[in-house]
Amino acid sequence: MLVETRVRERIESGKGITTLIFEAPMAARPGQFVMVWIPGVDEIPMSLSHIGGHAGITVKEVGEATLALSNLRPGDMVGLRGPYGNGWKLDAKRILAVGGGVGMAPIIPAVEAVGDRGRVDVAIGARNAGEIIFEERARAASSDVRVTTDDGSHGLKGTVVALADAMMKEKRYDMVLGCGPEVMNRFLLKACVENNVPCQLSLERLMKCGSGLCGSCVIDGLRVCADGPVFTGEQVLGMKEFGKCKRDDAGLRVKL
Amino acid sequence: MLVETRVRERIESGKGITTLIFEAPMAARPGQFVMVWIPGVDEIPMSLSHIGGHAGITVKEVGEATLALSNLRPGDMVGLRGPYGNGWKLDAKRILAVGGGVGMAPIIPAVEAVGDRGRVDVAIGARNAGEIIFEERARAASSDVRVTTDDGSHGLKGTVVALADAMMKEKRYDMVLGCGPEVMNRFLLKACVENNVPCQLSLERLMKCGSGLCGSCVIDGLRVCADGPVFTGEQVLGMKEFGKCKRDDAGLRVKL
Amino acid sequence: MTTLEVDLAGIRLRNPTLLASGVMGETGDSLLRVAEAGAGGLVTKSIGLEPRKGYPNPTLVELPDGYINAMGLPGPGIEAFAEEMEVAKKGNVPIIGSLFAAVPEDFTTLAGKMEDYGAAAIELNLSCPHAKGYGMEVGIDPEAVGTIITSVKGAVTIPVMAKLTPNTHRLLDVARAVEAAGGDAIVAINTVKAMAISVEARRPILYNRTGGLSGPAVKGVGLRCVYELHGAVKIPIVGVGGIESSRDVLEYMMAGASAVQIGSAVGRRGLKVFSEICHGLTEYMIANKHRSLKEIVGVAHAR
Amino acid sequence: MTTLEVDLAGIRLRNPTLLASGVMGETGDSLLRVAEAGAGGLVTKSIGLEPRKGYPNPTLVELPDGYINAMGLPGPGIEAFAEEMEVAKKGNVPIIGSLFAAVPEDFTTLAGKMEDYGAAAIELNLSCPHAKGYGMEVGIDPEAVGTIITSVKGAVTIPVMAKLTPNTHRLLDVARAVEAAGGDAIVAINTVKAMAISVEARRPILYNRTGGLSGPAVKGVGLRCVYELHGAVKIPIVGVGGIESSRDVLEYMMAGASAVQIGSAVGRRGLKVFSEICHGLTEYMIANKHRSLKEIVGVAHAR
Ligand SMILES: Cc1cc2nc3c(=O)[nH]c(=O)nc-3n(C[C@H](O)[C@H](O)[C@H](O)COP(=O)(O)OP(=O)(O)OC[C@H]3O[C@@H](n4cnc5c(N)ncnc54)[C@H](O)[C@@H]3O)c2cc1C
Ligand SMILES: Cc1cc2nc3c(=O)[nH]c(=O)nc-3n(C[C@H](O)[C@H](O)[C@H](O)COP(=O)(O)OP(=O)(O)OC[C@H]3O[C@@H](n4cnc5c(N)ncnc54)[C@H](O)[C@@H]3O)c2cc1C
Ligand SMILES: Cc1cc2nc3c(=O)[nH]c(=O)nc-3n(C[C@H](O)[C@H](O)[C@H](O)COP(=O)(O)O)c2cc1C
Ligand SMILES: Cc1cc2nc3c(=O)[nH]c(=O)nc-3n(C[C@H](O)[C@H](O)[C@H](O)COP(=O)(O)O)c2cc1C
Ligand code: FES
Ligand code: FES
Repeated sequence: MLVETRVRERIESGKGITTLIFEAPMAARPGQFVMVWIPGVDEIPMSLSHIGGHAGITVKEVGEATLALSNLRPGDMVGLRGPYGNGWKLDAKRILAVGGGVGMAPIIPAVEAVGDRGRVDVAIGARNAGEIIFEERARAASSDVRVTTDDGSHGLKGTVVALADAMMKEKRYDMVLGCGPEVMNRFLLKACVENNVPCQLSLERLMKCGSGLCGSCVIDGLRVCADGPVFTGEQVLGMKEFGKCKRDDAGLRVKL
Repeated sequence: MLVETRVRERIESGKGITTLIFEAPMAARPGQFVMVWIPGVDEIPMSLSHIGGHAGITVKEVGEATLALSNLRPGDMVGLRGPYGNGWKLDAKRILAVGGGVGMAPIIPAVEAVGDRGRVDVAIGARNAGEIIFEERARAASSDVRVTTDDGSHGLKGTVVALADAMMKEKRYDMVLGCGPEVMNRFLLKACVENNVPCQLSLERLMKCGSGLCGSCVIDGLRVCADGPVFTGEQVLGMKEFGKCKRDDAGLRVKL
Repeated sequence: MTTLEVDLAGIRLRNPTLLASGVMGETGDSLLRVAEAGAGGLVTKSIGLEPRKGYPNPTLVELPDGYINAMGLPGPGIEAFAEEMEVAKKGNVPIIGSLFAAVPEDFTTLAGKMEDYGAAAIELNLSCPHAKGYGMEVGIDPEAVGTIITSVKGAVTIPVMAKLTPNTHRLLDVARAVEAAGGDAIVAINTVKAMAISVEARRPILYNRTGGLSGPAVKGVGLRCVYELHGAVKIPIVGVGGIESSRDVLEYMMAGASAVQIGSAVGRRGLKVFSEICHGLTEYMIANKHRSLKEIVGVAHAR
Repeated sequence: MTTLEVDLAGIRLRNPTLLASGVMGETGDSLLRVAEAGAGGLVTKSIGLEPRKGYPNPTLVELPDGYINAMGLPGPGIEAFAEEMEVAKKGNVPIIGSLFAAVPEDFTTLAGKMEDYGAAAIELNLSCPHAKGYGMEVGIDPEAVGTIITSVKGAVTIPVMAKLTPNTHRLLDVARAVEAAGGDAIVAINTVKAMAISVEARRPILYNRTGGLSGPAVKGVGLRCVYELHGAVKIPIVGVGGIESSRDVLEYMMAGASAVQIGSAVGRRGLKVFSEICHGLTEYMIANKHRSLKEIVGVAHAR
């Protein structure tokens, strides 16, 4: 059901990364997403970076729709439908949450939902300092938050996967949550397998209906919108298409 | 919404008066009714004489549909929709419930719902002993149950309105509930006015939709199905058509 | 002060919510009650030449999101309807006389009487999906419809509206024929032809087997018809189908409706639906600084 | 043992529930998954000659009782669909290739390829309400439909089914044309043309403005069409529209459907809908001592 709502607050969370808080509330589980309609432009999937009281999303400018979203101002109207998808399972005892760039958007509500600073550690990575988001929210909810940037402009220099790998070797975790570009997810999965830690990864594919009908978002036979976006490491290991190819608007295979 | 159900129990409650208990439960207020579909025959309104656990109705044979209903046997199928209508208001302190013939059907759940033997008295009337129904249920729920028949074959000889009038003169009531043939309702209303006791009367008119749409059941502008079937004495006093005329299938006025 | 007044083919309505035909529209007193409940105008039950009993029960199926009905056009006939009109007129809102017939001459006769009784306009039911020989059986043929409109227009001085069916791919052709023949407004939609089956009884539930679907289930269909009609004809459009809230009314008006009708919601929401909708409309107008509802009619067509 | 097996125009289905076209039907893996979830057969997304992106988003509106969609027939085109069929066939259930085209020759080309790919039957989409030049724009004309069926029948040896639209008063004429031209089955219904409007945005929500209504909202319309079709043609009928439970399937079969398709429920109820329905059907057959579902097809027509 489409909820017509307005932008209540606009926060520049990083370079080219904008958080929009809406008037409408949204009861959702961490890791779920909404389809965001920008009238006259497009309707695209966005993870909920804020849930409960007011729905919020955090958008990185990559094309026409994300640019239009980023340029919205308080009072501007959007349509939201959802929440869709399964969300994270958070019942593990010691969790490591790993977010790459705007991949922190679905990660941060999970970190906050754990509700115990000692039970969840966070590894945040991005290309540079400007693209590190939600570090403070993470520090408020976790007692071990570490940051990397590709260029070393903030935190450690290196990739977030290398950081996560080191943390897995240093401490004992029984679950890793990961979200970022597919290449990051791929290496994170590899590291988890090597360290023998189960993981959940939030994946992305082209979405049209968002409701499990059209099949445009499938990876192998699994619909990212309805069967995901969060998949277990085992599920992802079984995916022939993961890290290799995706489908375009016509359903044709495109190399990643 | 149509509930397809089956007859669970068939009880001969009186001469030409049959109670059918159905498999389906029905959460309803006393005084509400259902539309009963007898496949291949008709769909007619019937007060709920039993509510809660299993829905039950009590039907008097007067024509084709009531005959078909009366002949149903356990296992036979009917469709029920409802409950419809407003039901009785039972918040008065001392209630006199007056049922004429099968008019006891919507009265008896009200008597039972009062839940205090001392708060509700019952006057039951019919043409003869065979048509007196629910006397035992009434005695179980009220400490003052009196009976009249036109021919004196059971209880006092006389009309139930005369009995109710006498009871109103003998005791103090602050509400009368009445249901019976329209002529009985008319005289009962008169008696209540004379004795200065407020009343509620359950009325009948030809029903098609049962849902407040078609307008076939109107008395003046009031829909018996949606605005009634229970009306206050004041409402009934304001009705030009009450006791005088009704509408036929074509909406034409017919004298009563 | 905010006003909800609208003009519909020259008729001034205190608000855009009309009672739809077939709902509480058979007797004068019930029409009067709907006026008192706040409706901006009343459409009568579709009236024919003779009294008709309609179909035996079941005539209505209740669904989670609407109804399927096959009443079979019961009604007292045009002669007896005179006294009902007398009573209904006390409501002091315009009354639109809905009529059904099989041939142009009968429509003409009926329309003349309705005008005599004081109807503010005529609505021709060219769209009932379940009465043999009437309604949609004539309403899908642009030529036949044109002839009916021409005849009726020749017989009365009040506006003549045509109520059309969505059960055809020729809706716009029929509407253009109405406009070309001088019709004053299009009313859309009547019910969508449908059916309900009882698994236990192994038979259709309605006596007439098929009936017409109404209520929220058909709102999207009505909106689509009104939107398409707005692009196809210049005469005003009255939107009907699944309206239960002020938001529904706004959607219909944005799609192109100058006024709306409300049927099933009278059963599903009760008579208070008229005043609740008007309240919501007023709030919307104040919040959006509109002086007249006319300002929003058809705005969904702009790009 | 109770069996849910049915025969549809010579195709044996392990149960009467087919996946409807357009839902999870664009890729081989997703079709395979629906087979694994328990569907008796699979209908592919409607495939055309060339790859098509479909319409930009929004392409779907969610309603309490259904969806309105205007995907715009996206798809990889018939050439690229070969590899998807290879994968889908691993599900070991019959695959019905749905096709869309504007002219008979293109339908013929497409059907020939689908047969080569191993489709058990062809379903001609003569009914999509929202793709310009395709679907219902050709599917409302009995003559044009007859020509298409004749051509396709001449080009393939597998059964050819025609999927028809409820958005016309000529449904039965079109169905009779299908039968006369040698068509093997009728599939009904495709979606009902509809629209949704956003009051805040003051515009239609769908990019394409209009779309097709599906889900429980249209069940009564689908039942009516199947019931009427059963009285009009002798070839088997496949019922589609709003099916979410075994009771819905029974209603469709009693109305005259030999098999059914399930679309929206995959979104609303999840893939488990196939196995849940089959479970319910088995229970019904045991309780009512049926040996074959054939025994209930059309029973609602008896009086
Ligand atoms: C479940 C889910 C949750 C998401 N959450 C967020 C979020 O919280 N914040 C955020 O900024 N983005 C998120 N995205 C990605 C976002 O939806 C896309 O970036 C957006 O659709 C791009 O639209 P556009 O018109 O701006 O770019 P386009 O012009 O469509 O494309 C620009 C570039 O982005 C790529 N792209 C387009 N769509 C997608 C897609 N769905 N997935 C991956 N790459 C795509 C294109 O290939 C191209 O390289 C999410 C995607 C999914 C599926
Ligand atoms: C709200 C309501 C509750 C009712 N509750 C009961 C009940 O609990 N038990 C019961 O036995 N009956 C009840 N009735 C009356 C019952 O519905 C009718 O007796 C029945 O519809 C008659 O149908 P028939 O085909 O058997 O008779 P018909 O052949 O239709 O008519 C036989 C006779 O009954 C009269 N009649 C028909 N319909 C009605 C009607 N709706 N109201 C009054 N008279 C009618 C006819 O004028 C005729 O004289 C109720 C009616 C209403 C409106
Ligand atoms: C019980 C019932 C009776 C109706 N009778 C008529 C009628 O006599 N003439 C007519 O033109 N439309 C009739 N209709 C159709 C309504 O006027 C209206 O077009 C339709 O129900 C859609 O609007 P809604 O969804 O608000 O009900 C009837 C509808 C219902 C539910
Ligand atoms: C998202 C979506 C896409 C569809 N695409 C097609 C299609 O490509 N071809 C077709 O014949 N029908 C298509 N349909 C119609 C369905 O096959 C089906 O006829 C209709 O949705 C009614 O069934 P349902 O209520 O079970 O969904 C589509 C329906 C939906 C919801
Ligand atoms: S976006 Fe349509 S199935 Fe996932
Ligand atoms: S029976 Fe239809 S309004 Fe009461």
